[in-house]
Amino acid sequence: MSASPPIVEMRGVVKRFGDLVALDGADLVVQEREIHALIGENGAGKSTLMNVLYGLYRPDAGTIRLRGQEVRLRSPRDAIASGIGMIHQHFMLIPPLTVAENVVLGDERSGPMLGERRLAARVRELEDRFHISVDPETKVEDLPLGLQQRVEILKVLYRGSELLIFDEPTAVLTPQEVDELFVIVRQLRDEGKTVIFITHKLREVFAVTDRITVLRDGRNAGNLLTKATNASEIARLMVGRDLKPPAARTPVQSSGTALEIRGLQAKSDRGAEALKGIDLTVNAGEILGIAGVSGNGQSELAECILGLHEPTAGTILIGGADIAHDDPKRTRERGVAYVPEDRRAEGLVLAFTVADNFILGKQDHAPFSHRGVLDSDVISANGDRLAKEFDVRPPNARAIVGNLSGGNQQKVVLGRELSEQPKLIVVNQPTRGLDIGSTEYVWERLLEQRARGCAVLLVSSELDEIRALSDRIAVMFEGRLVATLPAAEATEERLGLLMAGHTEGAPA
Amino acid sequence: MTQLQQPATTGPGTESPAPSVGQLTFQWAAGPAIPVLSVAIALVIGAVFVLLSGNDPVAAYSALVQGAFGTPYDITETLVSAIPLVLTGLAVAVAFRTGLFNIGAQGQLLVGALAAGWAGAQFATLPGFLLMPIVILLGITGGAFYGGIVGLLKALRGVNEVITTIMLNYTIVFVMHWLLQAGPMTAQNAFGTPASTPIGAGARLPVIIPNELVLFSRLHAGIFLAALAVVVFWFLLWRTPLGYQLRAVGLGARAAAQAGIDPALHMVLVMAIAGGFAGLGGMIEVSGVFGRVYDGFSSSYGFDAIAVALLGKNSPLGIVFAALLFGAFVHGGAYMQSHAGISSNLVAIIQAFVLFVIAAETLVRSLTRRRHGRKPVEAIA
Amino acid sequence: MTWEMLVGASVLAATLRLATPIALAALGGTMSERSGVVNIALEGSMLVGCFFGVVVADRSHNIWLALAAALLAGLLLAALHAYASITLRADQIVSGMALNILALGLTTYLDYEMYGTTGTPSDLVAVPDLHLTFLNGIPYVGTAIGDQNWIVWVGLLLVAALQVFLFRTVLGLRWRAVGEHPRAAETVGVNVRRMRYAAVLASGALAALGGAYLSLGVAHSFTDGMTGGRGFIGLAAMIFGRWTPVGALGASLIFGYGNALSTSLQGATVGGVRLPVQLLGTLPYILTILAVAGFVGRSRAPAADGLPYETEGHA
Amino acid sequence: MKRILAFSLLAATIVASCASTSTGTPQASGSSPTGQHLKIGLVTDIGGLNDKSFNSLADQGRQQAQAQLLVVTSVTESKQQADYVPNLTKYAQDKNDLVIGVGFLMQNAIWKVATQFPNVKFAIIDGAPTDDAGAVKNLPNVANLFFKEQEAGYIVGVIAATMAKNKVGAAIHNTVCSMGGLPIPPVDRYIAGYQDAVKTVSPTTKILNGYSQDFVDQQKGIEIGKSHIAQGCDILFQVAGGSGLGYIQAAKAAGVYAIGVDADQAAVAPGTVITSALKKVDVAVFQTIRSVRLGTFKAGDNSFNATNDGIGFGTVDAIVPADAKAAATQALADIASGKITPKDTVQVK
Repeated sequence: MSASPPIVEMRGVVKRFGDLVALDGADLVVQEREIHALIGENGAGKSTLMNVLYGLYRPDAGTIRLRGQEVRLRSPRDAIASGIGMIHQHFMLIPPLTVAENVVLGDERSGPMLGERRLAARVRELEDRFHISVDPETKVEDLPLGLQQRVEILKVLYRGSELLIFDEPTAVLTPQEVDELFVIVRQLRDEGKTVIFITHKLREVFAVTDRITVLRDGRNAGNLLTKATNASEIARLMVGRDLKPPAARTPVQSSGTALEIRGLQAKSDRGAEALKGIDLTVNAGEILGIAGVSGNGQSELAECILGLHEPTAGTILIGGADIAHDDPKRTRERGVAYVPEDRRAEGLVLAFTVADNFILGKQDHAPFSHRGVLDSDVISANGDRLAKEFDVRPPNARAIVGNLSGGNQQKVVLGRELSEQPKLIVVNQPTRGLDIGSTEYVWERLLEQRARGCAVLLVSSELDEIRALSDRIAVMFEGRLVATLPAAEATEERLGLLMAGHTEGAPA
Repeated sequence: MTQLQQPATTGPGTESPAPSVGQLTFQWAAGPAIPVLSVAIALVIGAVFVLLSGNDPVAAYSALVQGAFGTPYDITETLVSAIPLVLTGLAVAVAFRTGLFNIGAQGQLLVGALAAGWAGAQFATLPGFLLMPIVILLGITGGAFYGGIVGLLKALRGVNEVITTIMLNYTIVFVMHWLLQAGPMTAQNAFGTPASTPIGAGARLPVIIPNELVLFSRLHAGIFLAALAVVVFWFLLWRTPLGYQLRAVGLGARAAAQAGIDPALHMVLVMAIAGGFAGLGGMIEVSGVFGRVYDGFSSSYGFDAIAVALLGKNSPLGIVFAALLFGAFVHGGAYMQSHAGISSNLVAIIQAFVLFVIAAETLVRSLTRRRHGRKPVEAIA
Repeated sequence: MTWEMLVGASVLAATLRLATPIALAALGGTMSERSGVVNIALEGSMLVGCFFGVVVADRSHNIWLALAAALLAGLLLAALHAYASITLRADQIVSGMALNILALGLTTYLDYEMYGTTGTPSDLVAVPDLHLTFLNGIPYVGTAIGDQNWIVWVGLLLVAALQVFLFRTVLGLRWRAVGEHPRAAETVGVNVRRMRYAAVLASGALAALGGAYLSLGVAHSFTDGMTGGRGFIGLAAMIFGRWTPVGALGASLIFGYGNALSTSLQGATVGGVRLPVQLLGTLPYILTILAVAGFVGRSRAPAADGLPYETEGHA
Repeated sequence: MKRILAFSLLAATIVASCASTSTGTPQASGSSPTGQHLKIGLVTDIGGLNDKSFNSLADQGRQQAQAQLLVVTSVTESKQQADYVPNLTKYAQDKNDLVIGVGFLMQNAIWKVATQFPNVKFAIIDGAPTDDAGAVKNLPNVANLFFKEQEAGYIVGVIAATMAKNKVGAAIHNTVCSMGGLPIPPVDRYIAGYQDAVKTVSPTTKILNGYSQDFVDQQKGIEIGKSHIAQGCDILFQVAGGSGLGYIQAAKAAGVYAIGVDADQAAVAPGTVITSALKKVDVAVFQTIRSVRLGTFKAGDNSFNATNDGIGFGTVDAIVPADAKAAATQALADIASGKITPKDTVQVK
């Protein structure tokens, strides 16, 4: 390996955003034909470092060498020309365009006219070569997230990249999809490509990578050979401390049905059958996990309960009353809380202050308003109290929520939703994109609610999360609940098969 | 259930928030320094135009200022010009706050004026304490009705409010021609000025400055209504749950929806409220200035209002200042023409540059923000 | 009221004539917003197009120079908008409003200075009508399209060409990509800023062609504010047409038809009652509202429409 | 400002003694060279100076007075109807000797301001002071300058009817037409006189009328014009300001004839515009200013009509036959002598 210079050698990279130092002299050395993990908590500087390598950010200091040659990457164009490709965490895809159009965009190689059919053929060829399958003529907005990621990979391969950067690629994938991704990644290495794999999930590091660089606070915290290390060592390097063991579950304390759904059907926004007859119950003091690949109807289920989505048939009973056709306001009046999937668009009004977000939905009744007038003293006192109670940082209720980190934004959502002793909480992907610390925090809070006797419907595509929190686990596939298991019987393998629609012969 | 204008997102992340039509979130809270600077820059650019036209900029501007504020009479006239702009400015701003672009203040003002003018003439014999509330109420209701149509079409049929407001502005112009030229409201008066029957004395807003103080001042009690409207605007938006809901819908429609705030309902509400402000403006012009509805009496209040709202950053005080500035341009501009011989169209050019520099102010703002280190939200991961 | 008044060949001919300036403005709006820049200065671009086209026609007596001047004027106004909204990342609505006011003030001012007492000269060179003599014998069609102005045909061609351009060419793909997701476009090497500049400039020139149609093709003169809000109606047609050239044309035709009816129905009676001429004037507007509410409903703007874009590298 | 004043003074002194030759204006010989300079203010209505119609004509009258009489004048354009009162008031406050308001839209405004400034003279074009209730209240300091538009309309109607009847040139369909901006009285009086003449001179001639619903939009005028021409009309009389220019353009494009309005519009389209119905606002303004100068200012109604050259017809194109022109001249004389009284309400709508 020492014979040829490393394909990437970044030394002493510094990047500042105003007063914030995102990278503080970070190094990264990647050898050719290896799968290299770049690991660290959120905010450690992983993405910033990769954006520097990809030409999106210009470093304030430091050097970049590619195969020994010092380069200055001024734009993604430079990076692409140097054989670097990036599979972005937030897909850089254009929803109304087709797969083929997305793949070739910017490098169409077809003269002035597009020639859709020719493009499609060219993309198919590429797919065959790398064993990646997705219909080139479908619009990206009609694809599930797992397939959208393949489009991202195709984009990079189409440009002949030698070095592929995967930025948190598994966040939105099912276990099966993750496995398929790993197959693809290994195939890429075998075809001679080099892969940088950004993640904060230790399991993935051990499953697929050859070598590891750990970042913490914009600096290198360790460079390791995957074979020669273990999970706790990496975790310690990442977090700078030992991790707490997952909270132990106490048995279900109370009984009584909090939510009962019978024969629920609904169409998706595009008019497809999204829910094809859902039956489930959630008891007080119980967490029911809904596992499944995104896009199998989980979001519609959650939204139907809340009243954001109109069911076409079926009943949703809370306290004996059918709320299937109630609007969110009336549903919430029955003690239903909701932690939505996309906290930035759905959970929060980003331009509002923390205090104002804490009263969203509660603004029109006491104690926050009296006779149609807001009580600003109560609102700000409430803001200070909840910000403290839910550990929002900075602990300033007058801060604009859009400026907070993802974890703190989620704390604001939780603070609002959990502070009024709800009877049922519908939670959708509560820890997506959060770092380990914030994830721990969210989990603790949910378990606290359960302990209080609240029913929790937890929708998540993170199996770790489902298994760590749920008392029972229901698996959703194509608009149906294909199985409901006690948590103890739900092995990762079994859940994975169920999520992929294999209901028969699933090993217990 | 409700259609939202939020862009569709692919993965879990979305574009970092950026100001858009619906999200003019900036406020005068940052202080009036930048708008004042913008006006100054615009005046300098305007001066170049005056020079190019072969005139003396100093003479032009001193005439402009003198015309607008030179005598107590001029000051009261500048205020009279500003009053309708305050009301229509509020009408544009309140809709902006809920994420809607209300180009329709013009039409809403006219409907309010027609409704008020009709009531004022129909019940002309009623005493003021009865008639005035009726006229005010009808003005507001008329505007609210016309604005409400826009909200309803948006809520029920998803029709973009820009289309409806533009079309309704034109529609009312022709309806007004009919009503006042050959229709049910047409007055039988000498030489056929197209106008409605005069409103009763009880529907007139009295002049509030006695002749002993300012001779012949027209400044009428409408200024109190305008001031009240500004307070109502502020109170509504920042001190009531409804205002909170309107702002929440404007800044995050989906978040509002899941919290039980129905965006469609609030779009209807806010357009009716906007129309109410504009309609009150129309009523004030009829009751305070004209005493009847003249055909085409407002050629541009509703359009200037967009500039006023934008210049005033959709904030109550900002709108008042912007309306005063535009009122000064209107009244002072006439004097500039008669005394400095400078075309009144140069005033329009200067107004344009004021707005343009205000728009470009975002640059100044973003530069200062960058320096204070507000990092891009997605920069860290 | 007769069928002739509703669907006669001359009504169709008038529809085309009245729709053309709207369609050109809508086309301009479509091109700009497809790239993600809201351009409400279309009205202003039209108006300066009207005016400077006439000025150069008067000075040069060369119709090509006059047309070029019209387009250039619209383009320059749009360039100001592009600079404000792309480079300065200014609020696009505010900038557009400002430029509309500027265009009106400037043209009115210059018109008075240059042609104040006399009006624009009567012997202006003009864009001629295209007489399709071979259609003369054909009933209906001959009247409907046989004597339309050249710019009407150019406008129709542009609709087709731009439809193909946006949806069938490489550049069109990038154009739309920039309007939907500028970051994504930039990460694959598309120059967002350059694309948006091109789009805004093109929109100004297209709107100005609509202006030139009015002053050089139709009126053969200039009067203050002669665009009469057509730029705004074009904006509505763009939205109604779902941000596609063909859709914009369709919307403009509906509007133009309403306008043609308000002429052809003058003097008509319904059930013995004469239609008040003033109310006929509302036809195009009400027809448009009904059309939008009736069979189009909601339409989706390009996702990044109106959002200033910040190139990452400068962060 | 001073520069402008100084220049106009100089110009006024030089020109004041010269005899005027333009537009048949009576000579300014009556002005006293030793008198004080009078201050005159002119307020346009919302049409503005650029309307190429009565505001523009009024301003020409003002400029002519500035050039020929010992007066200092200025003009203010009104941007909104609400500006009329302050614009008139400012001139009165600034001690102008005469303040002229242009247009019937200012009737109430002139009443308001003139009652407040009884020592300032006012004049209003196309109207009379009208109180808040809409009643005409003549004031001792206000001159009401009226025009008999129907007389001007009648005279050009005689030309149109004669040509249509005799099928002169392109006028072969025996059909004449007119277009107003909106059906409001000052517009309709022109059209009424025009139609009255056609019915009188050539009862068989078909008459069409329409409205562009606008005073600015040229394309709307063109569309009405095309529609009229398609119905056989070959003499088009416009009463619609800027929109009317489009009506003339439609005639020009089709090779038929048009008749201008207010000002002499022969230059708009030579060969197309066969004549114009004149409403000599410039003359009225000039004469009113002069009457103040001479001390002959007459409050109350001042009618400008056929008898005092207040209305008339403009340049007659070569295509118009001598008999038509003679008939028009005769009609003018007959109206002046009272033999003919043109109708003032529209018959063919």
